[in-house]
Amino acid sequence: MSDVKTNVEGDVVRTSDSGFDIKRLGRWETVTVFLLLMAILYGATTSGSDFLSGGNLNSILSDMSEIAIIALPLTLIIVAAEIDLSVASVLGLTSALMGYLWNHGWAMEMIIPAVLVIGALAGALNGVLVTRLGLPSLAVTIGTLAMYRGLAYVVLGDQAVADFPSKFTEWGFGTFAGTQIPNPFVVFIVLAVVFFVVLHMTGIGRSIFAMGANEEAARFSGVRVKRIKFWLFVVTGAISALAGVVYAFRFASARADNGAGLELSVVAVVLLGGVSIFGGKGHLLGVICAMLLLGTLRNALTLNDVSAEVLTIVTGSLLLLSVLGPSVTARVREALRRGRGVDAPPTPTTT
Amino acid sequence: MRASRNVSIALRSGEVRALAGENGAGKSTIVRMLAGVQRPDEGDVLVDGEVKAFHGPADARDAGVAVIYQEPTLFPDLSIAENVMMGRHPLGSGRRIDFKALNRTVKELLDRLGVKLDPEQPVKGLSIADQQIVEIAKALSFDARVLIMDEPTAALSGHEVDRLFNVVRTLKERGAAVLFISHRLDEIFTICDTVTVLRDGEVTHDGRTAEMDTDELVRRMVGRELSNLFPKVDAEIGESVLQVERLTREGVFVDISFEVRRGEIVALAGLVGAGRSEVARAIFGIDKPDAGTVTVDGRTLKPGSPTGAMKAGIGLVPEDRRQQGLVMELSIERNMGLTRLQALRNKLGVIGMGSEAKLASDWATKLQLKYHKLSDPVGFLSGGNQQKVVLGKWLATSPKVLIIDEPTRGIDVGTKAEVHRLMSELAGQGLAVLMISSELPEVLGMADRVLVMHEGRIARELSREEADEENVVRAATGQVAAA
Amino acid sequence: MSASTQAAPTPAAPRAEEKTSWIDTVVRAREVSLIGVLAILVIAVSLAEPRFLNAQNLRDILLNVTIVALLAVGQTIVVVTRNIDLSVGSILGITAFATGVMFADHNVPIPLVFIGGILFGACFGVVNGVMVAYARVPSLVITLGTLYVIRGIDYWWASGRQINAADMPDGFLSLATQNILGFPVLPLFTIVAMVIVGVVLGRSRTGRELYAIGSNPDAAVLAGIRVTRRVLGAFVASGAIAGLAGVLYASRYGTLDAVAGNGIELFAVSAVVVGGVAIFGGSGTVWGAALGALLLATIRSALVILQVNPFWEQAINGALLLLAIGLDAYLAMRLARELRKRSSHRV
Amino acid sequence: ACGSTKDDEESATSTPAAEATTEGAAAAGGEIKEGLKIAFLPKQINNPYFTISDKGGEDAVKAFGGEFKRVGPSDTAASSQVSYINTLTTQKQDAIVISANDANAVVPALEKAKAAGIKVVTYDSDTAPEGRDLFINQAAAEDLGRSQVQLLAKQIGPEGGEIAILSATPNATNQNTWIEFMKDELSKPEYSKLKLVKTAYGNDDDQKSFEETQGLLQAYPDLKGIISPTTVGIAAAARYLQGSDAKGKVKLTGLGTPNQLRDFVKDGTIEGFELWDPGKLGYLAAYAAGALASGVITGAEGETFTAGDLGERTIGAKGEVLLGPPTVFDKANIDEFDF
Ligand SMILES: Nc1ncnc2c1ncn2[C@@H]1O[C@H](COP(=O)(O)OP(=O)(O)OP(=O)(O)O)[C@@H](O)[C@H]1O
Ligand SMILES: Nc1ncnc2c1ncn2[C@@H]1O[C@H](COP(=O)(O)OP(=O)(O)OP(=O)(O)O)[C@@H](O)[C@H]1O
Ligand SMILES: [Mg+2]
Ligand SMILES: [Mg+2]
Repeated sequence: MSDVKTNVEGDVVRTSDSGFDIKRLGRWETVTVFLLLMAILYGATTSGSDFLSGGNLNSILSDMSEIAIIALPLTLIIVAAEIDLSVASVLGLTSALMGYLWNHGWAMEMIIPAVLVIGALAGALNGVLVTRLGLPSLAVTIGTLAMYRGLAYVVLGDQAVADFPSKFTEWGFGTFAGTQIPNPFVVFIVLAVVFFVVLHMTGIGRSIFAMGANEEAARFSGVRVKRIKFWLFVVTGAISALAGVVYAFRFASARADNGAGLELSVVAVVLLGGVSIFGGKGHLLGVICAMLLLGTLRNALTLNDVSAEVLTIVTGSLLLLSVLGPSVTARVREALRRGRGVDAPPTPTTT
Repeated sequence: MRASRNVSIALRSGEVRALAGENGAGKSTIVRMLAGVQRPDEGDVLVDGEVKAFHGPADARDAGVAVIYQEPTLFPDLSIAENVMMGRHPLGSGRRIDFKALNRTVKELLDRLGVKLDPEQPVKGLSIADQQIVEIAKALSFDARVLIMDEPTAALSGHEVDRLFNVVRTLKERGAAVLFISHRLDEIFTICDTVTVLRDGEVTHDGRTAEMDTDELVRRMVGRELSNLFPKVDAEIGESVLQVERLTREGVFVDISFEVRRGEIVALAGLVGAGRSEVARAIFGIDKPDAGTVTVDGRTLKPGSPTGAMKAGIGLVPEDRRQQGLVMELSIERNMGLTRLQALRNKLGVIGMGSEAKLASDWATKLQLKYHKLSDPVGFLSGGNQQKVVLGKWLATSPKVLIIDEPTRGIDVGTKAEVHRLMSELAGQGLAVLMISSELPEVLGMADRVLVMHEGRIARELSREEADEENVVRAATGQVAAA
Repeated sequence: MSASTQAAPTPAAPRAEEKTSWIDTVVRAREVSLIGVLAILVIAVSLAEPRFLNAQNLRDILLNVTIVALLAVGQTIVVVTRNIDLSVGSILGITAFATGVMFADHNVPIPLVFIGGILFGACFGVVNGVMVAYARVPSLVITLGTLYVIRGIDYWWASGRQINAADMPDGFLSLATQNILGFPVLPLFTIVAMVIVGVVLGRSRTGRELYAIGSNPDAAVLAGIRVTRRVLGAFVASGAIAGLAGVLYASRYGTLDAVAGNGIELFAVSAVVVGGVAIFGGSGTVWGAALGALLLATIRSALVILQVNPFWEQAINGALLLLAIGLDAYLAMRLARELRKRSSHRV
Repeated sequence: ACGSTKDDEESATSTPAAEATTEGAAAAGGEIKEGLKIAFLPKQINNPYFTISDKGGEDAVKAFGGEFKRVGPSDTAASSQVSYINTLTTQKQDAIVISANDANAVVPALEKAKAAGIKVVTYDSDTAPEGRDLFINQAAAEDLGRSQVQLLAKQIGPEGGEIAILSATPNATNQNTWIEFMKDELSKPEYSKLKLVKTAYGNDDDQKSFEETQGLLQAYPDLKGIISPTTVGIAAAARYLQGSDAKGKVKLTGLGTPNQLRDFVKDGTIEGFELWDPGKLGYLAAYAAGALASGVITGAEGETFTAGDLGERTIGAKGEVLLGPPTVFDKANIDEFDF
């Protein structure tokens, strides 16, 4: 004789990180902003005048230029639940091409558009493989990561091209109209506005969030998933190429190994900005804060002669914090809310 | 907000108890608590009189409670056999899994259910119906003392339901206690001895099914008199809007040709697996057909382009709400806005502040949506209310043709009636409606014309007058040559 | 009566059987096709350059693949659970250095060094696992983070120190050079690890549960699988294997500083991908992963022996990786269409 | 071609060099000041070679009572040094002693530093002249390049044969210049029997270098000798040869540190290799920096300064100071060195 009785007062599970929850996102942004202020405070107090000097501000910003620029399109890609690890290699390839074309007597005014197109094509290849063949972008871009870097060496081999016209290189490390803002960073600011509008205020942006969260449902709502994804990769390629140009000018040098390994820092910045690696969640402001945070912190630490290895550790820890922070606080709140620790519904962990 | 309050349910061995209630009444929530997935804030679950604190599904299972959840919970990459016996594989020498034995056991189970499925076949690519069957096999494999089924029949068609009921009866004879949830009231009366009615998380009635009839049950669930379940008003039928010609997709359906006129509701009936959803998908451009054309108002659509179909004025309310209908993580308003992105742009080309919220709240009121905040993830809503959001987001596009696949799958009588009223209203306003449904009463009650599909072909076309249960069933089971 | 019919033959039946037979071939096909590609490659290259087949070269290929293949095996455990471990390169690096330190500063006996190395690696695995499994955060981010942190700790610890072959016992170094019946010793470690993991994943309940978790995490919870514990376990295993790889690295390359194994995680992941382990979990085998590693290593060695311009090597490597996964996807697509056409005979 | 092309750059580039020479005119004298802030910025902070050389630098700075400090990236990427240069500039160091990862990438930053009154000395690996005041040259690139060929030729013997080069990264400035001179040396009639078949790149990565060596031996079965002008490369190559049956048959020489290669020299894998004393290099660089920062010298050709134990040193053409000829290490002398 089996007999099951229930007498229950059930409260509904609120999956704490379900959905594009403004409040929670806001929370994480405020955290990054807070951390940023902390970093500045730290820098200011430990090495005051040096840190606050205009020249230093300048070097903070210019150090981040390429990372910041590439982080913009990559944010969109990751919100769309894809990833592009080949960005740094595209950067390398394009600056190598600049050197090559320059050596072959091209005019810089011709070279720049040319390499931007090449970058777009590189992105297009990623896009085709991901959208047409339906390959996982992680795998694809690991492949192109190797291939584009390889092509950079094919193009320029062991040469370093360093005789770019001074009017360009001077722009590269010059500052904007008397301010201490480096020219490359101005490029970033302009792009940032554009990308912000696109991601957060237009239909394309809405579609990107939707397909990031549930591609099939987006398709059933008439969102041109494949097309948008394809163009996201193209844009990312082109912007990475732009970053390549900036890089070549900023360092007055084109080499096949330009920007090697940069991709990890860029991904780190985007994720640190609170963008979900599963797609469908994120905010560009968060990413920008994260970028400034990373730059400021690294600078403040180097000013205090903290060694490179510790910097690596700091970068990593920040990244861990960026995901642990929200999740842990959420679960603590959950536990407090319902006196007895209830297992919150599992959030799938995906690659 | 509470999903269920102070509920007491007693399951006696050898008894099948129905748990009835509107969408969002709290049925699934109770199931989740009985299954140990969700911990009640107060109260306990007692098995054989003693209090059991379930810390997880495993505990519930060990206490002899087997559960079929509302949504299939299967492992697509693994074989049917492994899905059924996960974590309980028979072990051979050296604690290694004995796959032969595994497949044998599961084969027997499936035979008991009378379905011909290969245990070694991966669950990937099974139809919703077959997935549901695997779920049932899994629950049965426990020889549980308590079997809880949350809308197991939602995706099943007649004969599969009958098989399921036979199994339930044998279990019942063996002294198991069964809790059965369904929105198909006739099923409740067919299989259940007692019924607990739930409204807004509270028990409003607890009695024997023998002592009540459908109307009373409905009244207790909805809390009000419910007029006609199929309020079909005859709209005057206009010129043809949607023409489908010789549409073919190898292996799924073959030259499907029909038309739908203004103000007309055409039903696509047939057995699960007949390929009706696939026809819908092909018309809307989700899948590219191998041959044939779709024409709306004389404009032939570019195959395989949902955007094109939308522009032409087609809307599709898909069969699988959670996967295809909605982006569960996004808010109600974002989901509503998704089909109107172009229209929501202001002159600057950006989406104006709150324009989505406005759109959403308009439709929410029109459809009497039960919601907390429009900025809540749509996943917080119960099945029925989710369906309303899907309807809303398509009606917002003011389509010429609306394709609705399983309009009331997993939706309670109250909402069902509303949805039906809405459909005939829309038809009345000159909308052409193509309805796919596995529920015969719905088909007969709502359709002006019935197209019956059998194994990928249109077996027969029936006018409202000729359409009766027998004709449809015979056509659906291939007992008539294509008309 | 609610729905539309009485007893009727379910259309599923015939379809179902065809599906099975096909699916089976696909599943098996993966390893088979890898072996095929490998064979073609070897034949083609040795026709162009017979020396490719000489004992020394084959032994070298085996030795080169040893470490990446080992990492790939570990990576497979994690990837089937729908996770990824990018920190293996750093774990390998720091363990390799630890190995050096154990010999150079404390002259620990060789067997203990192996145990020590594995445990050392496992510790980092625990760190990853706890964060991923308990805090329930994406492993890609977590292990990207630990990739930095562990490497940083490594730099910090080594701080410019280099441990040379001279500081390590010959018995240990000779593992990399000696052969048993003409077969190099080092790869044996990988093979043993591969077989163990292979059997566990394929034929044990725990193993199958890992696949289940990767296939549908939510369902895994409902099925009463101890997801947290299993995922944690997977990361510990991957860490331990990376640790073992670190020890082997030390014995093979002799010179140890903080950059050992930098970026090797990408090779491991590539191998896994080429080996047909689904990045989104739920399917794939260690055999595939190991074959993938072997294929990539053979390609690299072929490029060298065919005297390809070094500047071209990397580009070709990348292109081939793309080709591999592209071809695989293409075949899968073709097969899906086949399936449909097949079932159409029924219609 | 429209706009700015390479051709119309040629003319422009010459100008900075011109200034460089003119400013040198004002000769100065005197002693190195106390308490100078001198910062060392190696290619890679955790590269053993630089650990040694910068140790030398530290000793020197202590000797003339300055403040020593050592910062640097942990990767060899061209750009990563720049942010360090910027911070050092911000910190208003008196002199920066740098070994450049990229001869050009660091120049703009260094020019900023110089503009801020900071003296810049390069060691081990030079930058473009406008980037620095002095370059401390471990050994004239020419000597190094040629002497390594001579060394190998001697080991291989008159009958000659195929040889290969195992370099660092394809972009390593000094390796590439040395290799140029090697090729030039090889073109001489007396080496007509030596045939350079391939230049492989081990990227100063132990594993890569090891496998590249492997590749060389597989691809060129009758290879007679390998030159590896990088400490990482030669060690890896030696270890591979030691384990393979090519040991002793294939001669190996190049640049390496005695501690690294002692065993290989003793067991005959390597007959002889060469290197300067990195410690002395750092030592000299530090003194040069001190002298510059105290205005003892300006960096003009012909000026002299005393570099502690190394005694009087003179600034040569193009602002270079030479450390002296490299030492050749072999069985006979290797035990006399410890670095
Ligand atoms: N994760 C959640 N967060 C917040 N509210 C929820 C959540 N899940 C369910 N609810 C709410 O709890 C109530 C009960 O939900 P439940 O799924 O039990 O209803 P139901 O009776 O199963 O409905 P249906 O018949 O459609 O399945 C509904 O109002 C629903 O909106
Ligand atoms: N029993 C089955 N076994 C295997 N595959 C099936 C089965 N039933 C359906 N399918 C797959 O799904 C396709 C159509 O099934 P589906 O159930 O979507 O059709 P339907 O008529 O829309 O049924 P419903 O809409 O009631 O689910 C078939 O062509 C087949 O690919
Ligand atoms: Mg429910
Ligand atoms: Mg269907």
